[in-house]
This record gives sequence, structure tokens and C-alpha cells, in this order.
Amino acid sequence: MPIKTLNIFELKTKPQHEITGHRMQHRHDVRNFGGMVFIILFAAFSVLTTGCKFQPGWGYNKGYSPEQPIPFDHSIHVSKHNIQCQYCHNQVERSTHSNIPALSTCMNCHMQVKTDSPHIQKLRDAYDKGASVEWVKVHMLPDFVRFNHAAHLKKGVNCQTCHGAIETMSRVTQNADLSMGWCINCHRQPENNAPLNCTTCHY
Amino acid sequence: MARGIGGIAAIFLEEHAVLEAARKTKSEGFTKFDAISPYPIHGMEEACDIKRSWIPYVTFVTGTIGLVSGLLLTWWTSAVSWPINVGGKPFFSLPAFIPIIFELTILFAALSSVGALFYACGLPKIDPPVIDPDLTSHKFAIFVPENDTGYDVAKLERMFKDLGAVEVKKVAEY
Amino acid sequence: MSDTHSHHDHDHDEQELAAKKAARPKIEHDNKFWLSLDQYQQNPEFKKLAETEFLSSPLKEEDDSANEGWARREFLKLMGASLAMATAGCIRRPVEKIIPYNKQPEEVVLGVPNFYTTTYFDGSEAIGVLVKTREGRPLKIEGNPSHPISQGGTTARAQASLLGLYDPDRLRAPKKNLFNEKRSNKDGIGISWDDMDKNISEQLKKGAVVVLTGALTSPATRSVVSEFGQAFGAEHVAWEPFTHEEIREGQKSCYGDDLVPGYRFDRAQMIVSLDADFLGAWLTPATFTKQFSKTRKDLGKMSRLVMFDSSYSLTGANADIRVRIKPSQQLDVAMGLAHEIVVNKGRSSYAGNSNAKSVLSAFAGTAKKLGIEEELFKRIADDLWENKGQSLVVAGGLQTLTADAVELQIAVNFLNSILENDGKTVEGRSGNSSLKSSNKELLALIKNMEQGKVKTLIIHRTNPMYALSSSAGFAEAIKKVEMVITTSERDDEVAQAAHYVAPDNHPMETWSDAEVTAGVFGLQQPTIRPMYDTRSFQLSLMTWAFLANKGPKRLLAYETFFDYLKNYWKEEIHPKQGRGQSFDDFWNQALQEGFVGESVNSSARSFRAEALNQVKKSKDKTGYELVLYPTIQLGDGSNNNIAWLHELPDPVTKVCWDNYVCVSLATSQKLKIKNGSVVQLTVNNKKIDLPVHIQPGLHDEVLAVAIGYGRTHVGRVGNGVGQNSYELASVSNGNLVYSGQETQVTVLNKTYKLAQTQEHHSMEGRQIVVEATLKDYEKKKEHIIHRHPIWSIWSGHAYNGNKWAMAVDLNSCTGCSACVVACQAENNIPVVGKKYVMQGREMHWIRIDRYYTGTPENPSAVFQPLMCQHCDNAPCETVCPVLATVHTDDGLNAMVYNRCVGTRYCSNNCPYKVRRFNWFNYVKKIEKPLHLALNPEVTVRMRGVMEKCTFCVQRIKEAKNEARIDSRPLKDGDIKTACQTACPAEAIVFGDMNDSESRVSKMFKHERSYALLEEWNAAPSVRYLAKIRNNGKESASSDPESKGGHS
Amino acid sequence: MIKRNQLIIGNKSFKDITDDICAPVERFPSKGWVGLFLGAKTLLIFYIFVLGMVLANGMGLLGVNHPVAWGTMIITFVFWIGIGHAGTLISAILFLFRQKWRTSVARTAEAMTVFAVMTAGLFPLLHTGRPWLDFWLFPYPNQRGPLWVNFRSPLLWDVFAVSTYATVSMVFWYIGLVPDFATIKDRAKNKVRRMVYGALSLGWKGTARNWSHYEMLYLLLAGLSAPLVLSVHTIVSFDFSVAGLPGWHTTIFPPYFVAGAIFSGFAMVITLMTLVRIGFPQFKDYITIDHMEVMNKIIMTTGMMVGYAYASEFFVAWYSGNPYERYAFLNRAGVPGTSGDYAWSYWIMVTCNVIIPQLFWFKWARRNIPTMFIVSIFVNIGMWFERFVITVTSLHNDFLPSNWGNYAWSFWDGAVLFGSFGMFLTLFLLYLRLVPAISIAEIKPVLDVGKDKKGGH
Repeated sequence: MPIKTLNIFELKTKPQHEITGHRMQHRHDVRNFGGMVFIILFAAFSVLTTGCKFQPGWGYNKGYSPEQPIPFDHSIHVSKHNIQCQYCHNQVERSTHSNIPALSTCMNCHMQVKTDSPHIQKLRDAYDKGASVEWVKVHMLPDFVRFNHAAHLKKGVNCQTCHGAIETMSRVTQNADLSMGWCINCHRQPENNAPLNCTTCHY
Repeated sequence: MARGIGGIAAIFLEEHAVLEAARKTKSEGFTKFDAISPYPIHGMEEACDIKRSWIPYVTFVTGTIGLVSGLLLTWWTSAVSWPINVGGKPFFSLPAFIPIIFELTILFAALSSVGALFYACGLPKIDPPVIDPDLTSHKFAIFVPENDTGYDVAKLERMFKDLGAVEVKKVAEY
Repeated sequence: MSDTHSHHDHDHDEQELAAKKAARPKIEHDNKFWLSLDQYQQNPEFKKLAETEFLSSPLKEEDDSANEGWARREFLKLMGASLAMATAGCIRRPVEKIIPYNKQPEEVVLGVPNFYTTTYFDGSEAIGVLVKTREGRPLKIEGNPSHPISQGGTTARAQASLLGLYDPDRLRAPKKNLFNEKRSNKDGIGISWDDMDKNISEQLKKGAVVVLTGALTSPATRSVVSEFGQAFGAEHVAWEPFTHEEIREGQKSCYGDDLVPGYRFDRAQMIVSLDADFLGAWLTPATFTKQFSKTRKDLGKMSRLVMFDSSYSLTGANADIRVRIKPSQQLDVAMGLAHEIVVNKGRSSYAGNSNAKSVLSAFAGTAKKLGIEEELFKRIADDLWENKGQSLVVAGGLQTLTADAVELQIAVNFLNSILENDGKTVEGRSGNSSLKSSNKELLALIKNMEQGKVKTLIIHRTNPMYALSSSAGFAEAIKKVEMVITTSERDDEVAQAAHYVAPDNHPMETWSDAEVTAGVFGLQQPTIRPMYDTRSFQLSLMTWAFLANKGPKRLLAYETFFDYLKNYWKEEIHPKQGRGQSFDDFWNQALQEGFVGESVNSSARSFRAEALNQVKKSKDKTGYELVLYPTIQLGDGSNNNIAWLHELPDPVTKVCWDNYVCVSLATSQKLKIKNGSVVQLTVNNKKIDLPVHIQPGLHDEVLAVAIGYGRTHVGRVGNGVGQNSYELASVSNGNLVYSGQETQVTVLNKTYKLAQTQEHHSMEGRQIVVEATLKDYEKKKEHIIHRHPIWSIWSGHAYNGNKWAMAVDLNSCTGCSACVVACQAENNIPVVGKKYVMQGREMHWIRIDRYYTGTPENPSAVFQPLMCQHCDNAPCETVCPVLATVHTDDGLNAMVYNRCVGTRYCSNNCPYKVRRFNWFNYVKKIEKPLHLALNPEVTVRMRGVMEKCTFCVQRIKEAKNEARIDSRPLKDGDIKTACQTACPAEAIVFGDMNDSESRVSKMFKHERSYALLEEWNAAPSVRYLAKIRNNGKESASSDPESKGGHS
Repeated sequence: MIKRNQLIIGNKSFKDITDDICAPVERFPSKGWVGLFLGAKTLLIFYIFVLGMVLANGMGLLGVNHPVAWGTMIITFVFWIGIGHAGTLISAILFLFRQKWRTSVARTAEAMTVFAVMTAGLFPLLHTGRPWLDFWLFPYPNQRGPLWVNFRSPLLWDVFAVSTYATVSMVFWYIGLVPDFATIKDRAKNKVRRMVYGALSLGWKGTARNWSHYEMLYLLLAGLSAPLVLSVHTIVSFDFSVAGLPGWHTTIFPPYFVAGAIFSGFAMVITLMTLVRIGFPQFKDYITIDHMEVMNKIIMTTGMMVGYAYASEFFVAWYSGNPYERYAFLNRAGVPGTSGDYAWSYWIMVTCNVIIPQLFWFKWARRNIPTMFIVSIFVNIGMWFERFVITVTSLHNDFLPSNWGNYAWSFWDGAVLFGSFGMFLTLFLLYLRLVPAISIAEIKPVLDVGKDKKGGH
């Protein structure tokens, strides 16, 4: 079981700067050394708490946007050509996982479309060789968290809620921090009447 | 309290002598003087006319703060922020929270009282001036700062000698 | 940064893979036919997985020990999603690659399991099962509810057979053994299939070929073997430890048909079993349990089971009346009963038959002689007669293989005939004629081998080198055979003596069929591509015939056994069973349902009176008698390398990881021995040292030892566990004798600790298992249970929506332990091994508590499956400091592994002690490819976290989501927990308590239902239904009123 | 206050007192001290190794199992926490009762408290399955929702109680030390010591104003510590009594545990004091036989309280009519018809805690150093076994007989237990060397030296 190290980060990284900062101001002031200690402790605590309250980014991969072997552009496919998400991610309504389309799916169009582009040729070669493309995974939940795509879609949650304005992204970027707090905030809303059980995601 | 004030100090060897001296000094109308001893001397407060310490008020207030914050912490986290059904118990199971509340009360009270002492005695000080190293072991002293009303070295020296001071010395700063 | 990292690691992986590829031999699988697998071959990431996961030898674990922990964890989740791990380095941002299919296989939806019907055959019983697979990986075996015979029942061994598929000790390629001329020493080398086939086909041309197999229940395989026989004039000998030959011979001499009849316990109101452990390990336990439990549900017409027991068998434990005997008394009992009915009471058509009378007269006054309560004996006889036509007398199994085993069968048949049961509860026609293995034929074969009459011996799915007593001389004889070929899937005892090992596929990797009973045929279809370079036994025979170019056309015509099988069904099965369907429909339906046909009805057969004359009164024996019995865990010991089965405690003795000699209390006192003191048994000069287990309720002159242990070449799990007690069997006049042999005991000055999961056997007068006799129950009704007034100062939380609950009918539960293994398989429960079981660290989420009631001389046993009770006022939750175990709004006691810090306070505060703690990082010990058996739907727990039964929450979620996706309401029975599906007795029912119509809420309202430790007001969501014993007595051996279970 | 012998014998002047008490700090350590220290340090290093092994391999190394999921670590935790209590009792409660005799032993008793609590505090942290996640026991805002902690769990009460207790008793102890540090600073010949103790003394001057605040604070801390010390062991007892287990689930635990704690604590004080008297003969004048006798009286009294608790447990078990409860206690005593596997530990407990202390009815025993030393050792052993009995025998045979099993005691259990003494002794010996073992400022007023007849009472 991987230990979620994020909280350790909370403890380690941030407060350091704050503390040193304070020390600079107070070094020569011998009179209220005690006060200094108090201030430092207080600073450390407040940073520790407010830190993770108001900076949910820590240790998460919000904004992660790796380069892909083939620069697949959602904006072109979705916004320009109005291809439904489910055309490629065709199992998302049946499975907990949203599948990355098989090469055959891409080739359905790209047999004819834009065949001259080097990227498409790369794709075609892989397809003919019976090989595949190694996409870099962008949205990654911690282990022991189970997210069911089908269930959420059925409930009427649309892709953008979690993936952001994916239809405008020319390179996929992680939109939310996917932290537990982030999930819970949505599940908490009474209008969603979503379950808040631990077993909803952890089992 | 005052820092870097000069003045005159008389050293005594006996507890009752220094008590005497203190009383006398007070009756002479001095107000800013102070007595130094290796241990708390019974009756010295009246002798120097020191008011009862105000630390207990701090203790009480911070203790109350501790109590309330303990109550709020347990109540808010278990009944408001994220109420969870634990063992079929009520979300706000007060009896179970009492130990937490109690401990926080004590913790707040104790630590802040200590903080108060630090403030009251201006602790910590790095390397404070020392009149006589034996004052923390077996000698006693009365120190009168020079800015005290009716401060007169000769007069005081005479008075302390009469009171049986083994030594009377001028102190550059204390 | 991390990216470059990943690339680096990634390349590294690539190299590894390349290396592995190179190292990997070329495979020709006979799997062209399986569409999806066929497509798997084209899709790269599956190949990749196949190479990384399937072929990594456990011996070179260190290859990727660096990212072991990660690799495996990721694997569970990601392979599920068909994502291949590229790297697992830094925790903060593990860069993972997603490698989609090249062409999407249409029946694969990522993360959604497929179920395939198939058949599991253990040598005696063919069970119709469903195999759950995900992305081509079998994960779980379930009973096939629509199957006409096993009707969804499974056994512990069937459940565990999954692990056999992933057994790291399986042979991965064919093998050749080079012997010195005296065959005393050998040297194994690898060999290619081609070379081996060439040599073998050459050798076969010399003739004098014998094919020695286990019982072949597969018609197609039988036909392959017989056609192969035609090709090379090969003789076919079938043998395995459980031959059931005595039954067939008995049937032959009484009715003239050579088969194992079909027993119909579901039609029997009065059952008398003479050492036939039909609920445990005899013949077809899953089916029998199913049938038997049907007669126990309706207390209005509840059957009565009388067991004359010489070991303490599972059937004995479930008997309403259990009489302890020793093997030499079995015949006396059977004939005694007959005497009682025919002579004393002058009943049945034989009352006037002087011949019968004279034979029976020898058995007058049996009860007195055997020290059985005469009243009781008479009553049993009367009950049999009063229920004639719906009573049933059975005998069989190793326990009855005494010198006069066949006489016993004749006596039993006689009883069934005079009681007019034949054709009703004993069905001659619908028996299983395919269980044809024979001791006699084997012993004859051994003679031939000794005389060098056998040039080539092909051995398949049988292991005389282990399971046959050395006194039969097989080990010597085999050295006289020019060439020995075995198809063992592992380097086992037989493989040690064979020139060629042509490893067979695992049953889950290969096609076959099965004749379940007369007229019912099952199909066995592969659920995974063969993992290694193995080949099915049938294809081997076909290949060798093909190369030698001998034999009938049909044998040579086909490239794969699948083609042969399909054709065979077209020619042989379809005409009989087709019912005018086109063959393709017929075939598809057979695949769909997993079986075709239905069992034929039988009518009464005429009993050949002269058979009775064979029955002679043998002189009474004194002194200790040996009883050899199979356990429900290991059976004949063929699947001895499966850790789940070793860790599974014996339902009666509660001992695991060993076999031992059971002695009665009195005997132990007489010999001054304690549990664990080692004794030496001597049976005609064969000696064997065994630890002692004191077993209440054993006959004082019985020494009972389990077979199936003490293997030397089965694999790292099974090797050297226990002693091989097959050795104690002996040959007498051309047959094998197992039980009833005279035995000397010498107490050795040694002790040996046995791992026992339950060391205290009395209920201490507490109301734990409520037990009442039928009479008692009819009088008192709900008052057999002592109820406690319960009140609480606080109303508790409301459960709107679902409220999951489970009801367990103790009256149906036989303690067969299938649920325990099923749970282990479903929930990735680790095996800890003997050492830690002894320290009380076994991990089973569901355990079966066994308590004795009554006198220690002859106690009766009760079973109680105990899993997490999911209490509404769960004591464990209150004390967890980090909210790692809390209650969900559908009434589950959630256990959140990744929040748990492991204070173990919850376990202390659990009155049922059903929580299990990971004392070490057990999952790290899982050896590839065993990790493929891990269920991706269930989190794998690391060291330091608590775990427990979750009511199979993953199944709840799955069912809920399915319902949601089809936008239909969840209905009762949609959710079945693993233990529930495995249970052949349908004792476990799971469902929604808020739905007043659900089965579970009905059972909750039943007057027999009670909560365990009710007065403690943990308000469990599990309720038990009291056990009822139909022993005709007034008060049960344990009466709730008499035990101070109140407070 | 009843007429008693002088608290400090060999009528000393203030100077003598200062010299005597500061001596160990200023002089070069004696051979005996060095020897003891090396021994303790070795044991400590072994302890660290043992804990490392347990941390690396998992709790499985110890004998904890199913059903006995708590073992040596929890037992020893309660043991040490108990030890701690005497310190606070002496320094706080006896202070409130104006028991002057406390002054000579208070400092060391408090030191014992601090170190015992440190030693104890380690166990609950390390006995978890995943100690690196222990910080989850603190309610701090987080990114999980935020997900808080379960304030209903006695273990969480423990976290608060023990940490508060540790903090407060440490502060209390330190505040007491401040004037003495000043003394040492002023006496210091070499610069380093002057600086170090100067820093420690926080620049204490000892003016009358400071003293008045100081005394007030001391009184307040004493007042706060008194209920605190009672609450701590009460809460520790809740770890057991809040659970539903027969043998755990009983209302008498809080007073019973507190009495036991004081009992064991005083025993440990006696053990240590006898050693201190041997190690530093000059202290014999301050820690007199009279002091020892008083404490022995307390030991006997509390010992009988504990005995009473043992007895009443049986009565309650019988009176409740609860079969589980009854069985649990009969089983402890090993009455025939029960498994009685741990009867031996029960009878060790009774012998050491109830019978042996009865010796102190005799004055000679109360005033004889070797005797009281041996008795105190027995009491220490007995009190460890008391916790063993409570923890293990209650768990090993509980509700369902099918669960019954025994503790799988292993080498590591012993190692952890004895190693913890290494930690404690190392700290204690360092303390004797670096800190005035008797409160200089507190003991002087106790003398009548230099007081005129009016002054003092």
C-alpha cells in the first residue's frame, strides 16, 4: 500500500521558509526570545494548516501536461469536427475505466483523413505492424481509490466536470488536483445526493 | 522592569536581616528598590510591598479558552465538518469528548501561565548583570536604583551598615 | 526530470523484455480456435504482459525486484485496465504509459469480467462451474447454478483449483530424463516437442504400449485413447486411488451392471451411511450436499441421517445419530440391520426366503456384540422400513476398503433392494459408468511390467509412484519398462521415473468434455491461453499417432484436439442429445450452458439372491484397526501444491498443514499420549511415524490417518507436508486393502506441534450455536432460543435505502468449508503458513467454528460459519482513533485499509474476533505468477493494516452499478457474496434487510433466527438459524435453557 | 504537621547545601556512575536495534496475535506511565498539602516522571502497524476532505492526555530547575558551563518580585498537575474499561489504575533513591531514612488499595451474574474448569503487590534500606504483571471459545521490555550528572537557618 506522502510534504516543505524568514527579523532582539519562539511556532502551525487549506496543489499533479508520442489534439477532433467523446472512448459508459481507443478506431477515419501527416503515418505504421502507441497517462488517482466512469456518466456528470474544458485542449492537461478533498467537495453537495461512504471509493 | 539602571546594593548573610532591611527601606519611602535572595523568603512581599501576582487571571482566562476551543474542536470536526456514523453513536457524543476538552484546558492554562511568568520576569535574559554570585547560593541583597525618590548614596550606605550589611557597593548597572 | 527518468527506465524494461523474448522458446499452441485469445495474440500489450508476467520464472525474481512492490500493485489495477506499466520509480509522479489495443476484441470491455461455463473434474465428481475472467485472466470459480447435477454447488477443492493454474511449480516446457542403466539415478534436460515426438513415435511402433490414466470421464478423450489403442495395439488401464471399484463390483454381482449408481439423497427421508462420507470427500460431495440440504430445509419433513462412522467424518459430524464403529464392523452393521428387518421383524419379500435367512442368521444380535445400544439399533432398522422407498443405505470410500469391501456393498445393495429403494433413491440407470478405474487391473499391469511385457508406458493424470503402496511394487516394475512417458503438469513422483515428460495443459487451459452422469454431458472450455510451452494429453496422443501414421482416420484427421472434440460431439453426442437442433445451435447452447442432456430415470432392478451367498461372517477382530480416509482439503493428494488447501483447517479436527493419527480419548489415556506426541504405526511390517490428535467420538480401537499428504515431488508448498499414509495400504489376494488392517502402536519419546486453528471445543454453556432436537423444537418453537431484553439510551442512526444483512442457516451448513476457500480466492487473502498459524495468525475472513456437544466418548458436532457481523453498534468502530473503520449508510462496517494505522484496538474490542491483522508484508511473498490470481476488484493489503470480511462490497458495488447502467432497480438476489455462491447447501443468504420481501429479511423474521451474543447489543447484521437435530430424542445434547447463556 | 525528626540532618549552612547539591554536577563523575552509565547506554543501543528490527519487519516479530492483539508494548507502556505518576504526585499533590519532606525527593521524582513518560510515550507510537502514519492521530486540517479523527476512541484520548502530561510535567520540572541553574551558573568556574547553565537559567536573578510571581506560578502548575495526573491514568485505564471485553469492561478501573500507578511509582522512587544514596553519599543527609519511611508507608497503603481492587473485581464479576465476566476472573485465578493458562501471572501479581508489601507493617522493614530496595523491586515486577494480567488474560479467553488462544511470547518481547529500561536509566543517569538532583532553592526555606524566631513557622 503506498503511503500518501503528500501530508509529509505539507509538514516538510512549506514551513521552512516562513521560519527562517522570522528568524531573520528576530535574531538580534534578545529581550523577548520567548515571544520569538511563540511567533515561530505559531507561524509554523498556521502555515501548516492554512497551507494545505488554501493551496490544494501540493504534491498533486494539477496542471500536469506531458508531451505525448503523437500530439493528439482534442480541440481539433471535438470542437472543430464535433466528434462525440464516446466515439473514441466507447466503453466509458459500460466500464469503470474510460478506455483509450484502439488504433483501429483511429484508423477508421485516418485511413482517408490527413494521411500525409507524419504523425498519422507513425500511427499507420504501428497499426500495420500490429503494434500500438504508448500514450503517457495524465489523470492518475492514487492507488486504492476506485473511480467508476460509467456510474458518474449515468448520474449525468459530464466529462468537463473532472477533466476541464478538454474539448479546447490541444494537449491534455490535468485540470483538477484529484485530491480526496476535491472529490468529497462534490459528493458533499446535497443537490448531487452522492454517497459519502468510505466504501464508495475505498474497498 | 528597568534595565541598565545603576544603583546601590547591600549584601546580607541572614534571612531575617534582609527582611529587616527591606522593611526599613520601604519605611524610608523608597519604592523602586528590590530584594535579591537565593530562595523565596517568607514575608518578603509585604516587606517590599509587592502586589499579589496577576498570573492566576491569565491561567483562568486561557484555561477557559482551552476548554471552549476543545469543545468547538470536537463538536465541529465530528458533528459539522464531516459527520460520520461511528459505531452507531451520535455524531456529537459529548461524554466521549470530555477527556479531550479537559486535557486541552489544562494544556492551555499551564503553558500560557508559564508564558505569563516569562513576560512578568522579562525572561529570558542573556547574561544579566550580577551583583554578587553568592546571591543565588547563600547571600541576600537589597538593591536601590539611583532613580528612586530620595536616592542618596551616603544615607543609604549608612542605613544598610546599621542594618548589618556585610558589604555595600555601588552597582554600575542592574 | 521524471520524464527522462521514465524514458530511461522504460528502455531498461525494453531490454529486459527483449532478453526474455530471446530466452523464450517458440510455442505452438493448440488455441487457433479461441477467437478472443486469437486476437490477444495480435494485441501488443497483452503479449508484453504475457512475456513480463506469465513467463518470469520465480527463480529470477531479482530481475525486477527493484519495483516489485509497485509493479505488482500497479499490475492489479492497471492490467485490469489493460495498461502496461512502463515504470514505477518515484512516488510523486509515477509516469505510466497507456497502451491501447491494436484491434479491439469485441467481447472484452476493460474492467468488466466475462464468465465462461466449464467443468471441473476431480477424479470422481464433475462439477459444472463458471470461470470469471478479466482480460483473459481467470480470477474466480463459481458454481454453475443451471447445472442439472451439481446445481451451482462447489467444493473447497474446486474453488482452489484456480490457484493450481498459476502454480509456479508447474512445468514450463517438455523435459527428458537421462537414466543410468540401473535407473537408480537420473539427469533431467530440456527437449523440444519435435524431438520428443519423433523419438516417442519411433518407440511406439515397437508395440506393447500401455496407456495408464486416471478415471477418464471425458468421452472424447476416451475415444482418443481407444483409437490410439487401435493404432498401436495399446492397452488402456485406468487407475487412481479412489477407484470406486468395490461399488461397481457390488453392483455387478447384485444387479449385473458395472457402474457407480446415482444416489438420490434429495429423495431420501431416512439415510444410513456406513462410512460413506458423502458430505465430505466421497464420490460427488458437492452434488450430495446439494441434495441432502434440500431434505433439511423444511422441518415438516426433515430427513434423518444415521452415520456408522469409523473416522470422525464430516458426514458423521452432520449426522442426527452417529454411531462409532471400527472398519471390521461395517459388514456386521449392514447385515445386522438386514437381519433385524428380515428375520427379527419378518418384513420384506425375503422374509420367507430360507437362503437369505440362513445367511443373515450369522449376524443375529449384532448390536449387542458391537456394543451398540440395542434400542437404537432396532429403531434405525424400523425407521428404514417405515420409510421404505424413500430411505437410502450407502457405503463406500477408503474407509470401507477392508478385506470384505465387496461383501459390504452386496449387503448394502440387499438392504436397498428389500427396502424398495432401488430405482428410487438408488438409480441404476443414471449412474456414472465412466468411473472405471480399477486396482485389480493396475496390479495385473504391474505383473506384466515386471515380466517386461510392457515396452512403452504412457501415464496420464494418475500417480502410482506416490498414491500406490510400495508393496504393490510399481516402482520396481516401472524400471523394467523400456520407455515411460508421463503427461504430468509438474515434475512429480511419476515424472521422476519417466523418460519423457510431455506436460499437459492445466484443465483451465484446454478443451475437453465430461460425462457427468449417464445422459448428462459437460463441456470444459479453456479460459486462458496456455501459459507455458505445454500441450494437452489428447493432442500428444494424436500427434504421436500422426507421426507414426497409424490408427483410424479420425485420430489423424485433426490438427488440434478441439477439432477432434467438436467433431466427436457432432458424430456421437449431437445425434443422441440434439433434439433436432442444428449442430451449431446445439454446440453454442452447450457452450452457453456448459452441459447438455438430462439424467435418465431408472426403475427398480431385481436383486440376484445368490449374490448374498458371497457374504460370510468374518471372525471378530480385536486390537487396533487402521482407517485411511481422505480429507475435504486434499482429497487424494493430487492437488497437494495448493497453499489455500493446506491452510484450510480440517472442518472436524481444525488442524491444518499436516496429517496425523486420530485416536479416541480412552485410547490416548491408555497409551498415555497427548496431542502432538509422536507414535509409530506398524501395519504388516510397514512403519510410519505420526503425531497424535486426540479425536473425541472415535471408536477406541480405531487409528484414523488421512491420506493425501507426504508428497515428495509436488512442489515447494506440498513437499514434505505430513506423511504418506498410502504406504500403509497393502495388497491381499489381488486387491488393495486400505482400512481395517491390524495395527501396532509404539509411543515414541517425541513430540511434534500441530497447527490447530481452534483449540477449545466446548461452548462453555454459552448460547453460541443454538441446537435443538426436532421433537424439542416442535414443542418449544421459538423458545429453544433464550432471548434477552435489550434497550439502549439512544435511538441510533436510521438506514434509509439499503441495509445489507446476511442470514446463515446452521441447520443446512455442513461445514464443508467451500466458503472459506471461495472467500480467500475472492478477497486476496494471504496464506501465512504453518508457523504463523500456530501463532494464531491465520487470515481467513470467514472461519467455521466447530463445537462438540454431548459426552467426550461420542460427542456430536455443530458448525458455525463466522464472518464479520457488521454490527450496527460496531464496537470496533468506536475505538478506532483514525476513523479507519466506520459505518456506511447501507449498514456496512467499512474497513478502510489506506486509512488504517494498525492500532489493533478494533480486533481487541470485537466480541467475535473476526478481524485479521497483517503482521508482516505477506503480499510481498506472493510469487509470480501466483499474483495473477489476485482479484483486481479487491485491494491488496500491505503489512500493518487490519482487514476483515466486507460482505464482498466489491460485488455490491458491481451489482449496483450494473443496475444503474441498465436503469433498473436492484432486486433481491442480484448480489451474491463469494461464500454464498460457493455454498452447496445454500446455508448463506445475503440481501437487503429494508426490503421486507427479500429472502434475508424473511429469514431474519424466522422463529429459529437469533443474533450471536445478542445480549451484548452490538446489533449484528448477521443472524443465525438454530440447528435442529432429528435424532428422535426429547432434548438436544445442548439445551439453551440449561446453559447459563443469559445475563 | 506532626512532630518529626529534622528533614535535613547534620545542621547545614546554606553554603554547605549549595556545595553538596552542586557537587555531582561540578565534580568529575565517580567510577560507579560511569560504570552504570556505560551499562545503561549499551542497553539503550540494543533497544534502538530491537525497535529498528520491529519497525523494519512488522509487529509480527512480537508475540501479539489473534486473539491477543495487544502485548508487551502496551503492557510496558502502561507500566512506565504508571511509574511516572509518583513524580507528579510528590511534586504537585504533596506540595499542595504542604508536605515539606517532599522537597528533598521532589526533583528526582519529577525527573523520573519525565523520563518514564518519555519511555512510555514511545510504545503507543511504535506498536501500531504503520508507525510512519502515526501523525494521522492528530486532528490537523488536511487535503482529505478534510478527514478528522475519532474523538470517541480512548486511544485518541491517550494521545491528548499523554502528550499534555508530558509537556506539563516537563515544564513544571524545568520551572523548578531555573533558580538552581542560576546558582550553578554563578558558581561556574569555566566559561562553557557558565554559558550553558546561563542559557538554561534564562537569566534568573531572584529578585523579590520575580520570586513572588515564581511562587504563584509554581502553585498554579501544582494545582493544574494534580487533576492532570489523575486524569492521565484514568484515561489510560479507559483504553481497557471503555472496551467491552470481560475483564476490561469495569467501572473501578480509574481509581484502581491511579492507585496502582502511585504504588508502582513510589516503588520506583524507592528503588532509585536507594541507588542515589549509594551513588552520591552526600545526599544521605537530604534523602533521609525518614523520607524513605514515609514513602514506604504510602507504598503499603496503595498496595492494599490495589489489593482491594483485585478483590472487588472478583466480587463484581460474581455479583454481575454475567457468565463471561465470571469466567474471565475465574480463569485469571486458574480455578479448575477454566483454561487458567495465565494463573501463574495472576499469582505473581498478587504476591508481589499485596502480600510482600505487608512487610512494611514493621518499622524495621520500613527503615531498612536493603529490605525496602528488594520490596520495591518486587513491586515493580508485580505491577508489570498486573498490566500483563489485565491485557493478556482478558484477551486470550473472551466471548467465543473458538477464538481462545494464547500469547505467542517471543524473544523480541523480552528485548523490548528490557531495552526500555536502558532508555530510562540512560536518561536518569545523565540527569543525575547534569542537573542538581535536589532542589536547592526549595530545600533552603525548609531549614531554620538564619530565620529569627518570628520568621517561618
